[in-house]
Amino acid sequence: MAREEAVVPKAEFRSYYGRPVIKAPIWHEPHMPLYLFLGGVSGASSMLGAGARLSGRHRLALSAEVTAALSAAAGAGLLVAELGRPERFLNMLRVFKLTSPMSVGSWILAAHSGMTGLAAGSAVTGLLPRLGTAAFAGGGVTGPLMATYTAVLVADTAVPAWHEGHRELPFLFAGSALASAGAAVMLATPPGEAGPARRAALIGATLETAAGHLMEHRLGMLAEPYREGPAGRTMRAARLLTVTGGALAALAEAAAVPSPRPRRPARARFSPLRPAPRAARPPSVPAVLRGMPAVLRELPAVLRGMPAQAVLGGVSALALAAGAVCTRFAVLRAGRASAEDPKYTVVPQRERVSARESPDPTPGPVPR
Amino acid sequence: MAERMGFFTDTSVCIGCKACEVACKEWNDVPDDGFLFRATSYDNTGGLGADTWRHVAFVEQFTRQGDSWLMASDVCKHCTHAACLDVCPTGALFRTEFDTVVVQPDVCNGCGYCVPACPYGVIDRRRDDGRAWKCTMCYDRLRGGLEPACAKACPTDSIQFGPLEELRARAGERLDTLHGAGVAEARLYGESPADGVGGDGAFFLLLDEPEVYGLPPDPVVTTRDLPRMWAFAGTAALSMAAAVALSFARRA
Amino acid sequence: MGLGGWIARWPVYRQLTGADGRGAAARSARTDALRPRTAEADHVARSVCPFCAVGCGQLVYVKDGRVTQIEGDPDSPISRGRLCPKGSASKQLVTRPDRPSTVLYRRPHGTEWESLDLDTAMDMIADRVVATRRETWQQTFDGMVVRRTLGIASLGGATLDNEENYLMKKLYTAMGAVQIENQARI
Amino acid sequence: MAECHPVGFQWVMEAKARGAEVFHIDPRYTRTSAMADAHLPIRAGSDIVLLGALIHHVLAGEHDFREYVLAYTNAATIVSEDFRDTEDLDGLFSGFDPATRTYDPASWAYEAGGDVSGAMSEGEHAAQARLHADSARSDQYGSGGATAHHRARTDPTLRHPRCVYQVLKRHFARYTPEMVEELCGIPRADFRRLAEAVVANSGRERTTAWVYSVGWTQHTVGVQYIRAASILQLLLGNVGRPGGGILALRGHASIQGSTDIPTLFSILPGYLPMPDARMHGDLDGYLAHAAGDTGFWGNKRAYMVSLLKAWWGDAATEDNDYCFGYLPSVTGDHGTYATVLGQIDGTVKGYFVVGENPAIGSAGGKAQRLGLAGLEWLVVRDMTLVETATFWKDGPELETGEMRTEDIATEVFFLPAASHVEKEGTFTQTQRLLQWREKALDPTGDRRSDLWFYHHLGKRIRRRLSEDDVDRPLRDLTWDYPESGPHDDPSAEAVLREINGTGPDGRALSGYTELRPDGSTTCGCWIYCGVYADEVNQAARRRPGGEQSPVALEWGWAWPANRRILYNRASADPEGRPWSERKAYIRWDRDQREWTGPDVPDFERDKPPDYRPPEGATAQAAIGGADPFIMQSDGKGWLYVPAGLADGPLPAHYEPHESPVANSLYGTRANPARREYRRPETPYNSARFPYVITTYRLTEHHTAGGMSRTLPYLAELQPEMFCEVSPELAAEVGLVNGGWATIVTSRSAIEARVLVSPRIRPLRVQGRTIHQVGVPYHWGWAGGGVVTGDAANDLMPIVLDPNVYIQESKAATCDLLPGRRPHGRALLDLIEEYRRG
Repeated sequence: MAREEAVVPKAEFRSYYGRPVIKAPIWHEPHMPLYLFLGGVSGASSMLGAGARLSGRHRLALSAEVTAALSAAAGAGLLVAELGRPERFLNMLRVFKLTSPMSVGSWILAAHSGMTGLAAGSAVTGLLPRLGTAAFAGGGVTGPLMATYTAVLVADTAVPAWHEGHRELPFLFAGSALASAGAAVMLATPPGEAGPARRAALIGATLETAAGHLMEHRLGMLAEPYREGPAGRTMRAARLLTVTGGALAALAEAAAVPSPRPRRPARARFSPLRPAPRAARPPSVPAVLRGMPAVLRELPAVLRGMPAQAVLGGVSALALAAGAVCTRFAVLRAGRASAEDPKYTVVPQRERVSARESPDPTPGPVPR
Repeated sequence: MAERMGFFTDTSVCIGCKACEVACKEWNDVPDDGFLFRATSYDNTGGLGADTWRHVAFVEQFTRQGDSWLMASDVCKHCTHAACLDVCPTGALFRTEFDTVVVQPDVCNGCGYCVPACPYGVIDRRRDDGRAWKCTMCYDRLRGGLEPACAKACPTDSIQFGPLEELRARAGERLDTLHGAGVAEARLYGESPADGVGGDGAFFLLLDEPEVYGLPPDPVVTTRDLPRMWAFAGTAALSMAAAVALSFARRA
Repeated sequence: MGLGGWIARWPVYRQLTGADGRGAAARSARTDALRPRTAEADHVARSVCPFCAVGCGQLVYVKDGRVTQIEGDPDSPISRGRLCPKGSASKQLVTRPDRPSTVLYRRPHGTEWESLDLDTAMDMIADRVVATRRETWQQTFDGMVVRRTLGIASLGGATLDNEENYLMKKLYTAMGAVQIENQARI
Repeated sequence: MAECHPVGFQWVMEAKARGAEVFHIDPRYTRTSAMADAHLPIRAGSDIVLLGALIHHVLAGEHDFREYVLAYTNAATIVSEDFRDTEDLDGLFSGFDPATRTYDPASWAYEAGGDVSGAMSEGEHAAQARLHADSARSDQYGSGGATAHHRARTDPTLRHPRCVYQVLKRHFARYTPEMVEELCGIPRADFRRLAEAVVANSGRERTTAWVYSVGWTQHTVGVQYIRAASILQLLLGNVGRPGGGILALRGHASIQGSTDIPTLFSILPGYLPMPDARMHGDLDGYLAHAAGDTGFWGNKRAYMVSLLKAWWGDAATEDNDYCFGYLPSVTGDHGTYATVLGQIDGTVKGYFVVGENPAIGSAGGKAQRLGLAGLEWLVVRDMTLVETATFWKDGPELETGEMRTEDIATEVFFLPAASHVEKEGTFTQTQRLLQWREKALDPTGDRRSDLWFYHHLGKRIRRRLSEDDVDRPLRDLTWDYPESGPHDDPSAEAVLREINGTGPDGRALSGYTELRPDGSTTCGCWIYCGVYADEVNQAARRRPGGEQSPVALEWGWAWPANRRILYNRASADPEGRPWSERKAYIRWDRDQREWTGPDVPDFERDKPPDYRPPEGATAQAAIGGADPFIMQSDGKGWLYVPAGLADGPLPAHYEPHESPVANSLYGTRANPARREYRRPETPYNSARFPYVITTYRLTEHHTAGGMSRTLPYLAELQPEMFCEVSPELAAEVGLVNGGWATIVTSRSAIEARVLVSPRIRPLRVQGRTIHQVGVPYHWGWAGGGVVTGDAANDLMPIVLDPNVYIQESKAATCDLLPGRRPHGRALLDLIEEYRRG
């Protein structure tokens, strides 16, 4: 990172008493970043649920669906709480506007939370199975939209660090959503059945990290808000947690005994009253450790005797989830920082004007 | 739709009296914006916001080249391509028959999306009220055939109201006059339909670079890039689907 | 409004029937009904700004016994409808909720205000004028007839009407008070 | 002007758009400067040096408009050989008495011409002048009488060494560009640009206007500032012509009206003097001294008798001198500052404060509050609870321990006032235009108009009268105004009609020329006669500006006689032809044999240009057809004032009473005739105070803030008391932009936020740097304001111009300290330390 900073020229610009040109997002912490997080969790979870359902992993599907439904509901709650006039939340469905990611998102959220709710409800209670199935499928479709529209939501603003990050932010959010949903489902699912969740988490963590790096690399001066101040600290924490979580997920996955291919029941029916078949007993921690690099052999003795997957998976999941939460906080804070310093608004725009108006590289237009 | 109406704010004749700020508040019942001594020349309201819909900037420039005290009354630009309007999820913001952009306070639910969307930092959410507010170009007055309160009050006609095309012509003439008088630094801001917001319904004649007045030098409506954003998001969504599929793929 | 009406006003429905979601479809009923409140005034008084001496014309709009708007009078050849920030704040000057509306009285050595009936206050003031005038009456000064009191003085602002100044000067002079001054001296 | 009269400033912008060159001369770079072609920062209190240098420039280069000067001014008149100028006496004029610090103007007189029959003896002369000066009424003295008679000796060649033109030349010879640089801090090049512009824009084809406000009047030489401008404008032919003049921008809605119909101790309505027991006696004695016999003042008996008839109606008869004896008499200074000292001393018992806030708005705030605490009773009428009403509860002297609420014996009545929309009546604005306000609605609660208050107070007082002689003026007073409405409001139109006056038939008069000295007419204010002509409220006329000529004669009504430009006869040459077509205004129509033009001619409509007054003529008949200044006894514009001023016939630069600068021009430092009050409550600064302080207003506020600090929409725009200092001064004292400063004088110390700005430029004066501190005076400690702050007037001294008794608020000295001021006892200690130092 230090290397990249060096290539950013020191910004010289004029401003009005150093006041921001644009308004910083007014969205609050923790409401907004948690909503972004939960939306991601819910979206990706419903995809995992759909995948699990399609692949006959009922236990996994149950966890995923319940996670999706709960996080959608919690997210919607946070969204309503964030409104200046919460009693008017239904006005979100007053119009449908493709130009408004929030309008689109509201409709997605409405559909998504409805479907995940139905699906989870049906799954839990066993009622209305057909509707539940349809809702499952629907949730699988709305899920990815749910997880990525929020990137457009933030990018479709005048906030420099967001708007200019509009290429990578969807991937950052998608990765983060996968990682966190995988993590959540991992936590809610017996390790033996959580394989896809772990893998999803791993891929997500990788995507999140890669997208974040790419974005910062491309943004040039506008990467500063992601690197400096509270946003920078949060972003670094997010990285660390995600990388750690991803690594642990990889470990857990490495330690996993392939679960027997679940048999698809004649009629897909899923109920907690009839638990999914238990997976084969996983290997013990010492067994895993034997194949691990030396450093990991130093794991505390308390872990001995516990199922390695459970411990690794649990820690990994927590790290990934925390990482995803941090990512969203970091993004919000970076956006705010970039809005509050007029440099990030003025300098890129001034460069644009200069490039357009004259080949002369010095900033500032020639007065007419 | 009626003719497009607009503001032409000629800051070269602004005397910084702030009548526009007060007249606006009196007509629109805008609350006070706090009582803070900012020590920024004679500007103590800081900038446009939910409780300040006209704002007069004061810039003291005392250099060897000469002395000047720039004053400029800022206002919502009523963009041709208005980000606030584009992103509003409730339809609280709408485009009027005068081609102005107005918030309907009976609809706004205070989602706050318009706030960071505006490339000029105009619209803001009122803290205790929870809704977003900004200049309406006195929509109610316009519907009654009256001119907006600020333009009516302006003692030196720095704020001119009228059909946008007329104002653009007038502004061009004024610019020529000033250039002819040797005021080389005079320039129009926001008058060009070719700019990043498709031209402003409220445009300005400035005597220095826009950022000196707190205005963005090259504003672009964020939704101009929205199709691309959706495309990226779609790709990301597909990637997600692929990733999930991959996760469920049987291990080799 | 019935369900049908509700749906008909639902912007999404109107969008489906072709209206612009960023324009006509999004309008609320309140928006459709908007008019300038000056159009609803019961009457309009032609007035003059009370601040500086430029003498800008003001139009005062009154509805249901309340001032609803004060703005410049475009007919005025002096101001051409324009007002400065102070003139533009005239409505607040007149209508601000904390503007005092009752008589207050502080008795000698008192530590707090007390309320007092206007009529009583007027009588008390008249009593004091009469008593002080008698008490401090100067028929002569240094042997010259002066017929005056130096015990009562007055200081007036310069937002007093000519008619008010006239009654003041007339009454004070008749009672023999000479230390009658106003802002013009300051 | 852009600062304090923004809407009026639109016409400056219009003029600018048509090519007018605008200069702004002010210690600070203000919003006006921002629009001006040039800003000339000037040291506060040095304007006569600048104006004198302009006069010098005009005279030395013979740039004067000679035909105008010869025909319309007293340039050719020869001054008495007894006169000694400041040139001769090192800053004093002849006639100064150091014991009384007053002038005997006898030696300033014109050289006696053929007829001096009406002349006073010299002793009489001096005594009269002193008495006038002693009651802020020097103007009354000599505006008629022999010394300024229209038949004084003249030399039309202007070569006589004692003709006014030559006297001026000598007097202003030392007012050089170098002196401007030395005393005003204005570089010579800047001065030259101004001087050349003024000259180039004067003459037949062009005119220059000077616009001033209290920046010129609130000085110990304030009247002479205006005099200096008058001399310049008369020399350049810029008086009585469109685009010319010396325009006072008055600061309050009807401050012009409050001098026309004065609540002022020295005058009666229409600028008639208050009777002075020391010289007036009866009506004849009064009229003998009240004003000149020639010119329109020659009708003074008609004006005065009509006033007395308006006030005492049928009781006023020829036999009883029209009740002249009912009028109380003055015997000297009864001005507002003397009144306050009387309150402190216990002679003043009762005080009405009506829409005013002296505790904040008058100089020497502490003296004001001590005065209030010395009263028996106080009536405050206002729209807000001003500090003057609450001083006993929250005044700063409570915190310092100088007062205790329990000790203050003042009985206080606070009566809420109606606003301008809750009553009807007229304001007289800055160009003498009366505009009638319609009542929009009745006031609620106990709020009442001041008209209501005085009408009903008068009724109540009249019910409490005895039968003795003392009460006779009140018993006989005409006080029967019709009442109406829920509050029994008196009819303001009836009052206005009384002001206008009625004729023998009881009908409203059409103009002051109809007034009679025989008691057959009534008129409450002769200059307002005609405002109710034809029984129509002329002030209520509202023909839209767009539907009439720019002069807009049918919008409101201007005194006198609805004339919009005073002395507009001067817009034509002596023969009655416009000086130029470009500047044509009023002209003599030979065919119709009358004066005509877009305005009401300020001249008898049918008096031909070639009219020569017969011997012994009085009043207007004594004014020739080519003498435009019809209120003057000789019809001339006075470059030199042989009588009528308390501090000299010509303006001379004197330093402000408190100044860090010596007078480079004369050995006499400050105005020798200035009015001081040496009192412990308001001491004067020693030399310990190095900086110049000047007070002023901001666009966003109004006077002492009662009408603006109370309004959130205005208060937020300038929310805190601040001082403006240059970056250099800030560095010298250690002030930080946005921080706090304590401003100290020997009167008090106040704190203010600091606004560091290059708009306040340090000046090079007498070879050293002089710093100025700018202080707006809108704040006070309470006053129902949503914002509060220390009061600038607490710092200012009580020292007055000797002609009009206006205090010097525009230039004093102070010291500056970084940080906030001490409170309580420590504040007094700080001030005490400075006083000792």
